[in-house]
Amino acid sequence: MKKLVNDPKNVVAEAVAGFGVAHTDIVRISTDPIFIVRRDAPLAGKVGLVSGGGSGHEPLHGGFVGFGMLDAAVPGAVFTSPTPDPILAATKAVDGGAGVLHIVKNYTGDVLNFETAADLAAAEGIEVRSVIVNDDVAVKDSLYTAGRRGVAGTVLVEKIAGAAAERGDALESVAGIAERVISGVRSMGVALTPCVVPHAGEGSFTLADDEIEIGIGIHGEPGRARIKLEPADAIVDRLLGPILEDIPFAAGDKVLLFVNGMGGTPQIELYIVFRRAAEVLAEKGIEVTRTLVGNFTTSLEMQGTSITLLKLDDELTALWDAPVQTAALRWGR
Amino acid sequence: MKKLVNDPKNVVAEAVAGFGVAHTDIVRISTDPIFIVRRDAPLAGKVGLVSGGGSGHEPLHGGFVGFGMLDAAVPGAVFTSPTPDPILAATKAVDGGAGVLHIVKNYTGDVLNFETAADLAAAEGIEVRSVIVNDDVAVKDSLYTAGRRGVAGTVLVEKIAGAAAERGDALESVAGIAERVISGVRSMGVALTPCVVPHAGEGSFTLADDEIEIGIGIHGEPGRARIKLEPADAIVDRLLGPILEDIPFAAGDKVLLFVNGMGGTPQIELYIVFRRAAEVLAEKGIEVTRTLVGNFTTSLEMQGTSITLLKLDDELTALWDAPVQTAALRWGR
Amino acid sequence: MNLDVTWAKAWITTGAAVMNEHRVELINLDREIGDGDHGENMDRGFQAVLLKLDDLPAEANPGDVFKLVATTLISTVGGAAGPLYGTAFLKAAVAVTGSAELDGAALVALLTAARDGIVLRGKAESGDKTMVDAWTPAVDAADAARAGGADGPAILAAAAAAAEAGAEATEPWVARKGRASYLGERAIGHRDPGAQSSALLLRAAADTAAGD
Amino acid sequence: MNLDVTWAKAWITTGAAVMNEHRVELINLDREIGDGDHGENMDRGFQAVLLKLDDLPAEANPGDVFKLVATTLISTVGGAAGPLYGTAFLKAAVAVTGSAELDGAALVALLTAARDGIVLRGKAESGDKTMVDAWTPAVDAADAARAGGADGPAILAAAAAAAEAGAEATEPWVARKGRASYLGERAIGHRDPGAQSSALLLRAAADTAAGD
Ligand SMILES: Nc1ncnc2c1ncn2[C@@H]1O[C@H](COP(=O)(O)OP(=O)(O)O)[C@@H](O)[C@H]1O
Ligand SMILES: Nc1ncnc2c1ncn2[C@@H]1O[C@H](COP(=O)(O)OP(=O)(O)O)[C@@H](O)[C@H]1O
Ligand SMILES: [Mg+2]
Ligand SMILES: [Mg+2]
Ligand SMILES: [Mg+2]
Ligand SMILES: [Mg+2]
Repeated sequence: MKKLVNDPKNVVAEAVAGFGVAHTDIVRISTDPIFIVRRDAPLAGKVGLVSGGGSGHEPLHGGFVGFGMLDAAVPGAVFTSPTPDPILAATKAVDGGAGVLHIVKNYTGDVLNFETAADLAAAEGIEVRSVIVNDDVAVKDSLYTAGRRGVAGTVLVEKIAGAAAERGDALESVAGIAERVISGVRSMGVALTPCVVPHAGEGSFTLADDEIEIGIGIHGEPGRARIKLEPADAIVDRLLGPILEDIPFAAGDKVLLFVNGMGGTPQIELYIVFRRAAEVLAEKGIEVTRTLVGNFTTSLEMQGTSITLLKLDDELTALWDAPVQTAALRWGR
Repeated sequence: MKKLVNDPKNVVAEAVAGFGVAHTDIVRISTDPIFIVRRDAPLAGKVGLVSGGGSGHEPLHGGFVGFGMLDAAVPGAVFTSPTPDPILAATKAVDGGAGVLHIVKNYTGDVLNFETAADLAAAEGIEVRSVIVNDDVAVKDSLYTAGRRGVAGTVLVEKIAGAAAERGDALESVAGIAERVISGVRSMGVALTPCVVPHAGEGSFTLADDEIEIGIGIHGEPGRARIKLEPADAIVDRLLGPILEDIPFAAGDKVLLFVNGMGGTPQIELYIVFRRAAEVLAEKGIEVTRTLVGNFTTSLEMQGTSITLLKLDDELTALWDAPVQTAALRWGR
Repeated sequence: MNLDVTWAKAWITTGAAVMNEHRVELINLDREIGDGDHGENMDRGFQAVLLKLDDLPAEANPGDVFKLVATTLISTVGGAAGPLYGTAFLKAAVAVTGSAELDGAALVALLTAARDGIVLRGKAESGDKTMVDAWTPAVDAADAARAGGADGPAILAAAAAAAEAGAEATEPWVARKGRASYLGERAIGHRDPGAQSSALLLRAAADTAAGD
Repeated sequence: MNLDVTWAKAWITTGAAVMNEHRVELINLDREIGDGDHGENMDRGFQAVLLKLDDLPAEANPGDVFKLVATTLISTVGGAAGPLYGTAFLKAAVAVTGSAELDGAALVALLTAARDGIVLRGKAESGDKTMVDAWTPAVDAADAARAGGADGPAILAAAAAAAEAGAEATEPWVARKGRASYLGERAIGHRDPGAQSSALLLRAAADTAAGD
């Protein structure tokens, strides 16, 4: 394992500390328990947005704390959901009296720990609503699974719900907007290489030189199928197919097309993927009206990509376009 | 070699096409010859800024085309300087009558090809000035080398000179600002893994599981020394030492601290590096007044980082803070 | 030994040592069908528990030990295992509140409460390839042993053996809960990490009870 | 064969085949002390030249061929090699402008002009571990052969042999120009890729001249 780390046990604490020093204009850091909070939190009368989860997906979630997006992010150990304590502390730190929305990715650990934190916060008189993001079409949502996973679509939920909170929406409304994004967003990913969790020191799985994993999540877990390497365009078609069928997306739809890097893929490859995805959507009469390309929901150094589609309407588009000022996503100010 | 590509020969053309579709609000694309140009170019009376070089360093340079930064970027084949034709075409496309500045990284190929293009542009009546970025302290600037290389510091030159052009400075002034940045910026990098050039299909060098290359450039070329893996803090100290000595940087200086990822390093590691770099600078009484962290000057999927320091004064700080709207760097609009 | 607070502390102390010893094994099981952190999570949690065990007042009961284990695991483990083990120990603590020494009935109540707590939080059924598949056979075996007149240590020995068999039995299954469920058929042939850590923990309970 | 336009085209056609054949070898040399693109660059450039060779008018001279090679390499190779080889062929073309057939003196003038063009653009001196270290020995050997009365093909054979020896001689050196200069002592033991491609190109010139 070759990593730019000191003691693997301190990876998250040191990275969060560095993040705090690098972005003093946007965030403050709590070191015990560890969480990242918007510099000017709590904002009286504004709904607070808290997300979090295991570390290793950066910039998710800390990179999205700031004006127009999250009020706090709670990073757990690498790929391990945070415990309720820091979630509770972050929830209190952002409560401006208008209640707090928890944005939770659909993993057993995240759901359970956020649930406990929400109960504890409620016991302290804070109104908490939770939404569960589950955009990954690689996993069937059925009785026979823990349900679809939350992956890169989470970024879109955080941005759009964050804009709704920033414009002054009440908790119910912000939660409703988040649910609308969740109902309209679908993703699927592929890995070319595994990632190495610092405390594990070994690849999360093993792939031969000519193999790729289709339908991977963001925790270095194996995917649904292992196939031989194919040209980028063929891989894109494999990812887009299940996404398009799922809601389904149809001709005439306006969408946000988001090509996400898993952390170790050169940008040049993400744009090759984007090119093909845009081409397929154009052929199908689906109109790409907004775009996002880059490493936004990663699995450490994994090479690979995921494609996310979100159905847009005028309101969601306006909320997407609204100003945002975070370490990883910024426009309009 | 596992990459999200189709035919390796089409990597740059397809990536640029994808980039164009993804960022129609900011850029236009020329496909023959290939270059990326600001959507609203040429701007009458504004100095045009053109940079370029081999591909594989994304978002450099295409990701920096837009308001307040570059007017055009000319990508060559992967790690291969572009030929004069597209440089000339891009130069013409951005000439608004106030002349054009070429920002060239100091490599024999880039220097020669931009030189030829500048001569040809001059022959067509366009006033061209060139600046050569050479911030890499890993290479000694002496009679016995091709001179220091241009690496991540290039981003800072492009941003600050771009802001000067956007505020309406004349060509001489924009070039002068660029030269001031160049004289005050120093960088040094380390690689944990090599990168794989698509047409080569093999790692650019071979490193054992416990080895790192200190003083690498951004073309997957070997560095000055190969050492055993060390904790992140020790590696940071190795990079910062030669940077601090070079100008030198001294107590009381105000600096921009830029921790750059080589493409395949998880963000969490970049912030661990940032934390230590900020700590060392604080100990030395050097004040970090601006920061930048992320993958901005990459070597494909290489894992590693580079540290860049730029001496700031009030004017350079104001130009750094000025609005910028590009695919990879954006604030203030 | 008597199944009093000394035993409860000995169980947890040995459990912590066992989690540390099997850290890599559990990481590897979880790498195969999960995300590779289970051993790290369990080790982190039990090391944190160890640091707090000595702070317990002298007059503490086994239930106080389990309560401390529960709150510490909840606040240090994270992931799925943290809330699940945390709830298990919380419910177990409630089931034996106030008892200074646990008899066979109390042990069965403890194990049942723990298992029910896991099911309450995680909603897994038997055969879903989770830690429930170690706990439920353990509860059943303990109950049967008690009905057969076994003493405390023997009840725990029966529970541990059943948990081990239960963990092993998960190997050929498809998973329906937790991360392994994402894998479909590909989970076949791999033992569930949480079932394995549960078996290890119950074996520590039996071993310490068997000592003197 | 006569060193006329047919030879010039044959040289370049063979040169293109040779660059294609040695593509990986040149990439590997460049991976060791550069950035691994030299073989790709040369192959791309010469393939582009091939596509244009047939467009030359029937009455073309060798100089016209070299002019076409120059402009095509300049606009397709990129990197350091593009401008350097481009200038070499441009100066070579000028040196033999108008001649339908090249005698020994013209050949020496051609090689000298090419080498001088490279030095003009790249400012490298002999011993800097660049393509100059293939070209300068080639020029010297050609001049000596011509002085010794050799005919065209023999002059080119002498030049090719000297270029090959020159390329090989770069191996033990530290580089002072180009990317290899960044490596300091670590460039020792590796042959300069540009010197090697130069030797291959001159060998193609000699081989085609020797044919009939
Ligand atoms: N719904 C559930 N009910 C019971 N046990 C579960 C459930 N989900 C997961 N588990 C258990 O948790 C174990 C994984 O724990 P761990 O790896 O620490 O957490 P995570 O899955 O969040 O990484 C699984 O092996 C399984 O035994
Ligand atoms: N200043 C120079 N003068 C002469 N030849 C040079 C000079 N710099 C580089 N070269 C030659 O160019 C070769 C490298 O070409 P190539 O790999 O195609 O370009 P790049 O170095 O830009 O990747 C070197 O092997 C060397 O022979
Ligand atoms: Mg986990
Ligand atoms: Mg090159
Ligand atoms: Mg796990
Ligand atoms: Mg090269």
